[in-house]
Formats: sequence, C-alpha cells, structure tokens
Amino acid sequence: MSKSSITKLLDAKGVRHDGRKFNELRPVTMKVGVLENADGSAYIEFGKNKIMAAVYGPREVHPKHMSVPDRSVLRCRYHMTPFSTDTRKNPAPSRREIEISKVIREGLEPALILTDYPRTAIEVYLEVLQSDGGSRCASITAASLALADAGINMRDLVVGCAAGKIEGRVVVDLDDVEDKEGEGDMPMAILPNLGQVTLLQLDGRFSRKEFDEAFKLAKDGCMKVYDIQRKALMEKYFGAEETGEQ
Amino acid sequence: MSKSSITKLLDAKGVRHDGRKFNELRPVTMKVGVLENADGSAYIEFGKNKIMAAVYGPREVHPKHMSVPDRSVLRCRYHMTPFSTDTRKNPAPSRREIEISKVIREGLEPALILTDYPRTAIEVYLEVLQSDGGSRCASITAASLALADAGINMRDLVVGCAAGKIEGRVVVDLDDVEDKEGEGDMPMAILPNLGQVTLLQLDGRFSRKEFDEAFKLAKDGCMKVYDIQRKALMEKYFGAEETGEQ
Amino acid sequence: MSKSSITKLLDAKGVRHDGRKFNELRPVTMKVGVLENADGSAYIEFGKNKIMAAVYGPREVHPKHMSVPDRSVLRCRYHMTPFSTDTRKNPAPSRREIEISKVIREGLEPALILTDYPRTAIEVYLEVLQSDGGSRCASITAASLALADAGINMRDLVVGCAAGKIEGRVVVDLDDVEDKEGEGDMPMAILPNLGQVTLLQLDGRFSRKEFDEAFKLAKDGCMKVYDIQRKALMEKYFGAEETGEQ
Amino acid sequence: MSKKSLVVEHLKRAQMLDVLTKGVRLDGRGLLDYRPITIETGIIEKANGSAKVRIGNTEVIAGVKVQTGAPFEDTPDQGLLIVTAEVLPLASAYAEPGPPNEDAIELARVADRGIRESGVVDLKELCLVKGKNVLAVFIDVSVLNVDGNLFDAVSYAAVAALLSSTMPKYEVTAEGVKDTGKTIPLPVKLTPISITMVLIGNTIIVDPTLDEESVMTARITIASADKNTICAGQKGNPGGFTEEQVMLAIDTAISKGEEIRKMLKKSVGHGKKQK
Amino acid sequence: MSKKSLVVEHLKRAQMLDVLTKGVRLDGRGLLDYRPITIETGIIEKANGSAKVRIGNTEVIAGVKVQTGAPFEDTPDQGLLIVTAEVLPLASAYAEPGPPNEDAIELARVADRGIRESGVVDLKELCLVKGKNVLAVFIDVSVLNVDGNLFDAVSYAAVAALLSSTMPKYEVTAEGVKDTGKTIPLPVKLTPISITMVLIGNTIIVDPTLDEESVMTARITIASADKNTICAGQKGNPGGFTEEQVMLAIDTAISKGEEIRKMLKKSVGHGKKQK
Amino acid sequence: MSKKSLVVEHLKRAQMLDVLTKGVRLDGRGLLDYRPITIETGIIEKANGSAKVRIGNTEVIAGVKVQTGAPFEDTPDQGLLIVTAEVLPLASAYAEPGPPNEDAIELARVADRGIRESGVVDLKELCLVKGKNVLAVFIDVSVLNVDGNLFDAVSYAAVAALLSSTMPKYEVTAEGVKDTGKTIPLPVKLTPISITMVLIGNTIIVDPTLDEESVMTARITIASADKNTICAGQKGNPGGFTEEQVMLAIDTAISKGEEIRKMLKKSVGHGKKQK
Repeated sequence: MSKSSITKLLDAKGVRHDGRKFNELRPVTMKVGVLENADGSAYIEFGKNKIMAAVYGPREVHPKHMSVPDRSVLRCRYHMTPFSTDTRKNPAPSRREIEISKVIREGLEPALILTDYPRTAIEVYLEVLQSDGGSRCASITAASLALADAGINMRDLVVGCAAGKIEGRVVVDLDDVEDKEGEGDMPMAILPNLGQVTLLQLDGRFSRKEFDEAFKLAKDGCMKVYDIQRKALMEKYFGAEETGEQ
Repeated sequence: MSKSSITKLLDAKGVRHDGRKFNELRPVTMKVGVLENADGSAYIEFGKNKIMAAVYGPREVHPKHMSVPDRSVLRCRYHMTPFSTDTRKNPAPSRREIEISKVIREGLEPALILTDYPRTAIEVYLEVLQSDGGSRCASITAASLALADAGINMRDLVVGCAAGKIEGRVVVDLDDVEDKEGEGDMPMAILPNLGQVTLLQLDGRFSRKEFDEAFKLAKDGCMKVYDIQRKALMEKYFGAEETGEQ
Repeated sequence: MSKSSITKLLDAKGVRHDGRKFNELRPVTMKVGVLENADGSAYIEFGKNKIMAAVYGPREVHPKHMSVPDRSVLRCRYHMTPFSTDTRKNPAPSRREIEISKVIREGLEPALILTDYPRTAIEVYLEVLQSDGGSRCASITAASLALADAGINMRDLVVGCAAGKIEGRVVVDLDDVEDKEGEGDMPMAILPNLGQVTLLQLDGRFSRKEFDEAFKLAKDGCMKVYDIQRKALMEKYFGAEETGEQ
Repeated sequence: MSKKSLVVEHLKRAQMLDVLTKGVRLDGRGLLDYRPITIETGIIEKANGSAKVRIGNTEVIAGVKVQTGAPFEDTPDQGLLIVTAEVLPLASAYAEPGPPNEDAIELARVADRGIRESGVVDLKELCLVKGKNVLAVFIDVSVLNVDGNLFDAVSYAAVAALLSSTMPKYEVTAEGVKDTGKTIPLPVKLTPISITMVLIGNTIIVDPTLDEESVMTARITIASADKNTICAGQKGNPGGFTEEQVMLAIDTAISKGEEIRKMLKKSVGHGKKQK
Repeated sequence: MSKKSLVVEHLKRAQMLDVLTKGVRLDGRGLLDYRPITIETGIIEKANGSAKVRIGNTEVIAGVKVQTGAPFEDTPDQGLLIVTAEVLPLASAYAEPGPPNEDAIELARVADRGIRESGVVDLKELCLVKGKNVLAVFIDVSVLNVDGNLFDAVSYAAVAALLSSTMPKYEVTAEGVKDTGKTIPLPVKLTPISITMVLIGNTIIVDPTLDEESVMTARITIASADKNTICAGQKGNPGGFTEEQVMLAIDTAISKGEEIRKMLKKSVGHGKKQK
Repeated sequence: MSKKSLVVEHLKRAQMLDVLTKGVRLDGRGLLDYRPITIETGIIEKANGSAKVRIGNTEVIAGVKVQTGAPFEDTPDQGLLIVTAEVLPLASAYAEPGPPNEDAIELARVADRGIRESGVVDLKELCLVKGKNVLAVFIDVSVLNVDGNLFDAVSYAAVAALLSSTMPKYEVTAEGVKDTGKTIPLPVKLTPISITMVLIGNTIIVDPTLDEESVMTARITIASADKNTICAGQKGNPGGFTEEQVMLAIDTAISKGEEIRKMLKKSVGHGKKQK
C-alpha cells in the first residue's frame, strides 16, 4: 500500500478512476452449476475477478485419522492460476494463498451445519482464473453458492464485499488499482440473515470514524451482492431467466 | 533440438560423425547379475551410456494400502547420477526423469505376468552412471534383464532402440551429439517375440515416409540388441563364454 | 577453518583473544525447569551460546508404526533461530543441523534407560537462541539436564566440552573466532561417572601428541562443566541458592 | 486416475467391448469421431493470450504470459518457452492438491514437446539482446473438468492461446531494453494438432472419454505439424500396440489432425475478431 | 492446536461460561484485563535488536537482523521488511517440527501486516542506491511457550525488537556501498499495538489463555497505531461476531492499546538504558 | 538401516561375540583386517575424475565435476568443494528413494570434513578472479551395494576420484575467463585415509560388514592425513567408548591408514597409466 499515488484515484467530483461513485460496486455476475464433476459449483465475475468454485463432499476423509466423529471436516483451498495476475504467479501455493484459504474456510463454517455429516469431509476449491482487488470476497461468495449447489445444509448464505480508503475518502469495493495506490482495505464477509460478521481483515490506516463508514459501506455492499447471489441460485433451481456469464 | 548444426553429422558418403553407417548401432555390452543385494540386476554399456539396473521383489508393499489384491504393483525409478552428464546434474529427480520412469514402467509392464504375485510390489531401479543419447532405450533393455535375473515370470523380454533424423537422413540409434544437433528422435521399445510396441516417443519432425523408415530402423535395431540381450542371459545361466563389461 | 589468521589468537604470554588461559572455560550458567509446557527443560549460557532445551515424553509415538515394543524411541532436534548467527540463518533445517541432531541423540542415548518406557517416544528439542563456538557441546549438556528434569531414568548425566588448536597450541573450549581462525576443533561429550565417550568429532589437523593433549583438555573441561550442571540440578530440586541466568 | 478401475465395473467393460465390435461407442460416436469441441480465446484480459477448450465434458483453460528474462547459457540467442499443466483439484473427485504427480508431469511434457520441440514458436525472434535479454513465454494450462483425453484438450488450449497471443514490442537502445507500449503477435509458425487414440480390446478409437480410458490397455498421442509432418509422439499406459496399429494411429493422426487444425484456426480467427 | 478440544473438557467449558457471566474469569481477571506482561530487550547480542515478551505463561522471543540486499522490482526505492513467526516444537506438546502450518503462517502474516502495511518502518530510509542496494530488515519471532494469545505476544516482541534495534550506517561512494562501522537507530515511526479478543458464549474477553481459546467461538485481533488510528485487523476461527461486538472490539482495541503502548515504550526505553 | 535388528537374529549375535573373543571373525578375518579392497579410476569419461571402490561386497562409485562459479562472500579467494553421498535405492533392500535421510547426510558430511576441512585440495588454487570467478569441485558419491563400512568406501572413492581428476586450464584475460582447452591435474595436496572401527561387546574391529554393524554398539571413524596427523573424526551410533578404546582407535587409524594409503596411491597411479 504505497503512498506514492501515480494514478488519480478520485476526481474533483468524487468520481473514481473507473467512473464509479464511492458506494458503487463493480459489475457482478454469478452462475451456479458450471462444472460437470463437482458435487456443487459456481462461477463469479466481480470486476475483473474471474473465479471458479467447486465443492466435493460430504465424502470419506483422507487420511482417515483426520475424520471427526460428530461432524464433517471443512477444507478449503484458494488458489490462483499462474496467468491470473499481472506478473506470472508461481503455481506453488504462496503464504498469502494459505492464509486466505484459512480465513475463507473460517468465514464459511458458521453458515454450515457440519454436524449433519459426521465422519466426512467437505472440500471447497477456489480457483482464481483472473484476479482483481477483492478476490477473497468474491471467492467466499462463490464458495457459498457452490456449497448450496452441492446440497449442503446451511443456516445462511455467506457473502463478501470490501471497503477501503483512497485519497482520504472511504469507498466500497476497491479494484486492483485502488488497492495498490490507496490507503487501506477492509475485506469483509457476513451471513446476511443471521447478521454475523464471519470474515474481517484490515490493513492500512483508518480513523475510528472512517472505520464506521467503511463497515457500513462494506455491509451495504454485501447486501447488494446477496441480491445477485440469490438470483443466481434461483436461476439454477427455478429456471428463472438466464443472466450473467455463459 | 536446435537447427544450428555446428558439427557435421554426416559426411559426403553418408558416414556419421563417429564413423557409423546409417543402420549401425553403437557398441553394446551387457552383463547379468552384477549387484550382490538386489534380487536381480544387470549392467549395460550402450555407446557411452553406462547403466545399472536392479530389481527388488516381489516383496511387501509399503505403504500397505497401495497393494492390489489381484496382482503385483510395478514401480520404476530412472535416475541419473550427478556426474553422468556433461554439466553436473542436480541429484533431485527432474521432471524429465519422472516422465522417463513412467514410460519405462509402462513399457515393461506388458512383458510381466504381474497376476502371479498378488499383493506384492516389484521395484525396478535404474541408475544412469554415464548418459549418452538413447539412455531410456538402454535402460529398458537392462531393466528387462534384471527382471529376468530376479526370476519374475515374463511373457517376453523387452528391448529398446531409437531411430532419429540427422541432416535430413533417417538413421538408427542417435548418440548425444546427434540427438542435440539432429532434427528428430524416436525412442522405441518392443516385445521381440510378441511383436508389441510398448514404448514409443517422438520429437522433432518426420514426414510420413520418414516415420516408416525410422520405425523399420528402430525395429531392426531392437532385434540386434535382443541378440546381445539373450546372450547375456545365457552367459549368466548357462555359463557360456564371458563377454562384455567386467 | 581458514589458514589466513586475521585475529591474533594467542599473545606472547599465551593469553587468548578474550583473556582466557589455554585450559580455561568461558563463563557458564545453567538453569533447570524454565519452560512451562515441557515435561522437562533447561537453559544454558556458555560463552555467547544461549540455548533452550526441552523434553516431551515419554509419550505416545506418532506415527504409531514407529514405536518399538521393548523400549522408548529417542528423538532429537537441534535447531538455530534465524537471529542466532552473525548472518541471518534460513529457518529451514540445514544439513549441519540434521547431522548435529543425530550425534547429540546418539551421545545422549547411552545415558538413558530407554527399556523402562516401552512403546513410547522421548523427544528432545534444542533451540539455539544465540550461537557461539561449541554449541553442540553446550546443547548436549542442556539436553541432559532437561531429561533429568523430565524425570527420565538415567544411568548418568551427559556433559560436553570441546578442545581445539589455535596457532599451533592445543586449548580448551573454542569460541566462534577461535573456531573460524584456528586449525582444529574436537567437540566431545562424556558420561562423567561411567567414563564413556559418547560424542566425539574432529576436524582440522592434530598430531598424535596434540590429540592426546586435546583429549585431556576436553575431558577436564567436561568435568568442570559437570560441576556446574550438578549444581543447577540441585538448585532446582533442593532449593540451593540461586545462581546463573534468571 | 489410479482409481479408475473402481469407477467402471466389469459389466460396463463387457458392454463397451460389445458395442465397439459393432463400430460404435456407448455415446453413439463412430470409432474415429471426436466429441463436440469448442474453443474460445481472449477470455483472460490480463494474459497475453488465453483459450478455453471443451471436448465433450473435458474442459481446460490456458493462459500465456510473456515476460523478459535471461536466456539459457547454451542457447544465448533464443527466447524461452515453458509449458506447464495442472489438473486442478476442482476438476475431478480424484484430483488432489499438491505438487504435480507423474501423470500431470507427463501431460505437461508431452504438450511441451508438441509445441517447443516442433518449432511452433520461432525462439530466435524472442531474443532481444544476445546472451542477455530474451522474452520468456509461459503457457500454463489448468484442467477444470476431467472427462478423458486431457492430452488433446491441453494441447489445443495451449496452441489456441499461443495463436491468439500478442507480446509487447521492445526497443533495444544504448541504455537497455525498453517497452514501446505497442504489441505485436507472437511469432507462431505452425499449428501442431495432437490426436489421441486408445486401444480397447483390439479396436483403436480416438478421443476417449474417462469411462473409455478406464478400460483401455494402451494410449498413443501423435501430433502433426501439417498434413505430411509428424512432430510429437507418446505411447502411454501399460499395454502395447502392434506395428499395424501404430501405422493406423499415424495415418489417423494426420487425417484427423487436418480436420481439427482447420476448426481450431477458424475458432481463433473468430475469437480475434470478437476481441 | 487442532487438538485443543481434547484439552479442555465440557465441564470446564460450562464452568468457564458460568464465571464469565459474572464478569470474571477462572484466573480471577476481569473481562478486559491482560495477564502480567514483561518485556526485555537487548538479550541477543548478535542481533541488531531483540526482545523477549511474556504474557502470563506465553513466552516469545524476537530478533532483528539487518542486511544489505536488492530491492523488489516494483519498489526500487524501498528497503525490505520480512516478518516470520514460528511456534517452536519446545513450546507445546502439540507443536511439531516442520515447515510452518497455516496457523503459523497466519500468525506471521498478521504480525507482518501490523508492522509493514501500517508504515511502522519508513522503508524509503532503507534505500541505499535506488534499484540496486537496499537494507533488508528481518524480524524473526520464535514462540518458546504456548499459553494463548500468541498474536499479541508475537506482535509486542516484534515491535519491541524493532524499537530497540540499530542498523549499520552506510556510505554510498563512487565505488559502491561501504559500511562506516557506525550504527544508527532503525527509522521506526510508530508503535502499533495489537489487541486480541475472543468470544466465549456472548462475552468478549481480551488476552485469552490456552484454556479460554479452547472454548472460544471466534477471535478478533485489532492493532492501533495511536489512540485514533486502527492499522490492522484479523478475524479468526470458525465463528462470527455481531456488528455490536465488532464495534466493542474496535473501542477496546483503541483503549487497551493506549495502555499497553505506554508500557511497551517504557520497557524498551528501560532496556536501552540498561544496555 | 533402522531395520537391521530384523536382519541379524539374536543367535547370530551370540555366535559373533563368541567368535570375536577368540580374535577372529565369522568370515575368518582378524580383528584389524580389512576385506579385499579394489579401486578402479577413470571409469566415467564425462567426469573430470571418477573411481569405483569395492570393500568386500560394499561397492561405491564417485565422480568429480569441475565447473566455474562464484565464490562464497566470506572466502572470495577460494574455490568451492562440495561432497555429496547417496545410498542408491538399488544398493539395498532397505534403501529408499527420496531426499537424503540423516544417515546419508552424516555419510556425506563426514566425507566432506575428511576432504575439505583437512585441506586436501588447495582451494586458493581454484580461484580465477578474486571475488568473482572460482572453480567449484563437486564430488558426488553413489553407493551401489551396501555391505557395511560405507564411511570408508565413500571416503576412498572420493579421494581416489580426486587424485585421478584433471581440471580445465583457464586463462584470465581482460575480457574475462577463458577455457584454454588444456587440462591440468587438480591441486590435491594430501591423501587422507578414513578407518572405521566398531565396538561389539568389548572388542574393537575394523571394516565391519553389515551383519557386524547390526550388532555393534558404537562406531568411530578416524581419518589420517599422513602417519602422524589425524584430520577427521566422527563417533556414531548410540553407544560409547572408554578412553582406552578411543586411544586404540586412534593408533589403529594411523597404522592401518598408512597401509591403505599406499594401496590407494598405487591403484590410482595404475589407473592413470591405463587411461
């Protein structure tokens, strides 16, 4: 998060570099049930993010001694393809990917009724085909769709959206440029109906007041994403009109 | 396979850089039963290739869950010592070594009656002490001798020989220089009595007609190697006169 | 062990660069029972060496198939923190650390009655917080204290001390500078009451006579360290007056 | 993939052989017919080139990245071309995260040979300053869904991504290498097409599904550079072919190769116009 | 740590909840009280800075090493700052030797964010020759004994080690970079303080012990740079917080942060004088 | 090797001890006798030097490669010498493929100390341009068949390979380092000889077989540089030696060392003439 701002992130009227207002999301499309082999799957485009989510399970645990008698073990892997980033990414999992896998898994778990599937594993695979700012938020949203598609019993969906700070102003949903040149980022995920915050990270610097603004913007952003998420599910299961990515 | 030919690979009379004719093999010697501990072993020199083959098994499978109820599991490792190559080779297995281990294993398997040894493993280790062009062909030939020496039930021996293309001419059994400076290489292994091709790889460029020539040369080369292979086995088991490497 | 001696290691009167005589140890302090979670622990300062030792066990063996029916399996890990050395050390275990772990384990084992704990593991962890010459000797001394603190049945304590050669003179207990600029080093560990040498390594060059001198100096050094070691144990268990590191 | 024997039971195998002897396959295809193939290019904007290929339910995505780098010591005047392939864990119930296993390594190396060794890209045109600066072309292929014939899917995706790639135009000045900000096409000279055939009983079929692969005894992949040139070959699986079967495989690879080459070129051309 | 469910039995959990509803904890602390904290600096002479921190029975040690190196390509005018954290196998019956697992990686990355991203060290002052020579600051933290709240202990140790660090003074001459033999303090601009809170039942407590962590449902760590600035945050564990709980956590992080910041600065100042 | 207890049964152990007390061994050797040793050099033409050594049924092969490289920062005027040792999976039913385990690491490091630390090769003669170009000498030893006493076999093979090695002659010109195409011998100054002894019961024997190693309690390897100089030592295995036993081991190492040194030098000289 460098301070040397090459790009002008906000113009005089408060319009962002890509034309958005401070509380406006990038274009979002989602599609459920996109992979043949997976038990559940979803695809999301969130700005330039293009992310595939797949769920396998509930199924046998390997190795066996990792199984738990009273519930399912949730596993999650967030991974980026080598061509997903500006500079080619080494295919081996980075420390960043390992941490994000963990926070996504912990952000999904409160939504799942894992005790319904004792001695099994539920595995969530997220593959970022193209990355942009906010890929972990888009990933958790897609993961929760894929879990629903796999028929896993859930208490709520999970939906993610970030807020951040550019040129001293708090705005919703940073893209890559804003993330790099801006002064702070706060990715968040919530259970929209249960009112729980299940993923929250923050870097950069926020005053107490800015934090409140950021929290509100991220929450409102989540609710907008939730609308799109619900529609994507209904399209799959109730054959509503087709939208989004083919 | 660079196109910039520094060496003159063929002279005006069609003689190769080491004096061979287009259909002539490099000198080959083989010896069976060269290692004390192995259940079967063989040593081959094929041009400058110097390769040691050893077989352990049939024996218990580790880890146990890898065992198969109705046959033996065949394993194979092709590996080069660090001093075997022009530039020192890193001792860790390269992707090339892993691929060659696989094609050799798959090239040997049709010759073996693995169902005679249920729930066991048969392990083939190939160590290239000095490498030259055609090391995978020489390796599979030595491996099949070591398997015979270990007393494994076999349908046939396996014998390997390559053909290739240098300065537009199809020739048998490329050495290192010809492999590097030439235009194509086609390693092959066959079951000489059953008439099966069990290893075949090709790179470079061959016209349809050149492929036919290459196939014929490689097959004839295999049959010549097979003669030497049989003699090596007989020397071990019927005490025929001693030849080859000491 | 470079021959280019930058530092003057011995002055005209035979005094070493840090003021010690040829048979004088660096300052040593030890403390037993310094870590809350470990079953036994000890801390040693030996010159600039600062080393923490902890013992876990006897406890279940993981993985189970590594357990032995008639005795405990002894394990040992010697490891240096990245900040313990002059140039930052990569945190991954080096080949040097793996070898030292082995010789320390083999140096400790004769002192332990492992047959008293069948089917268990006893694990010794040594963490070098700051390293100086002689860290393996200081480590084995601390390890044996931690084993005693864990209540493991022992035939004897183990105590380590090196001798070496600087500017043609045999001296006891080399520090880092002497180790680097000197001509030879011989780390040793003994069971002081049973009169057994259980760790012995040597590099550099020693004449037959120099070896005898070095052996004697190292043995005498060990006995001095043993005095301090016994006191540290008594302080812990019989509440004698407090000494050494806090 | 080692578990495939569990997937298809003996009955299925018998049924499959039975149908094959009649010259048709369980899904109704003829022995030498491919499943429907779709190729989309230009789908990853951040890559220099990209392609998504479907053959039936097998689905792969390839991305090309072009970066500057140093040449290998023994080829100071040539750029680099690196092909990787990964079966993503989301692609199959049997794929696992972790370093590539021998199947994935073979997949990548066969694709690499079909592209690099056959001279598809003129590596000399990727040299900026001899012995110092060259362009490195990375072709990374990820398998998204496994249903047989990964070799061909990976190969088509790699080739289509390459054909649709651009690279930055560099200027070599006294001070060094400078990106001009302009892009030019990659110097792609050939369109190698891989054709994979497998042996079930005594019958050779092309483009096997996962079910068919689970009962095959041997596999052979042959790539052609044009209608008279073979440029890569790889026999796989623990079985063998007769000489006659090898020759049939070569002929088939050449004739089917021509068909698919036309289709692929058309798709890429189409993709380019859309962009 | 995955085995913590084995450590604390259900009875303990019930007892703990019971006590918490009365506003006190099993060890007698109030909900927002820390255990005793001790901070020693300057204990590793070979390091450029070092600190040992105890929070109750949790004990960690941090060392700072400053070395010359090359900058990253995209930040040619900035030095490097690398934070690692390791739970040593001697620290707990459940820690294992080997490469860092996801818990250790999260621990290091949160410490790293709290330090690097918040601008604690002015990385531009670590640049010697733009694009060529910079200083690399390594902060390696080792956990010696585990009893809960590793996040805060690692963070305090890292910050205290940094605050007590010096670095070599370099001269840039025509011939290159030269160590003058003198040392100067590291350019540390801020004292970020991390406060970790966990949710047990519906109660938020700070500075959890290992027993308390074994029954928590969610964790949140918030770092403040000063009394009005939040500079890092991380929610952990498979549970969630309500909006009200998040706001309480923020307020607590700021107020407790001020307390601990003063204490830490005092300890480091004290350590410096002793040296 | 951890499975050796399975190999030799208790009866064998009793029998072995019984025989040893009479001063002879199961294979008829005296306590301080080696098995027959054969040393061949010059067997790997692509290497700068090579040797195959047999001690009884123990068989190892060593190759030397000399390449140009950069010196270590703290020894800018010295070349590099790297020794590795690997027990190949074909060498024993108990050897396994994979990264070297602690036994293989000890084997390589002891060989390395016996060669590098004792000053066998004058590393300063391997320096081409101080701080920039040096020669790196790699000595890689592979064990082909395991029957005890790997330490000595590896050491003799490494030393014999070194003694029979040549290296390219380089010219340092204004433009850089240039290979003249000529070769010169490696600057080998000493012929260190390692002698390995083990304790069975209270008896010390040299050159143990695998069976003897399976009942030993302790091992000691001592290398001598000449008849009055010890240059490496390593005690191994979970057992101890008395002071008297250590002194006996030193004396034995020196006297046996002289014998084997002569034999080895003769073999290498012989190998050179043959070449």
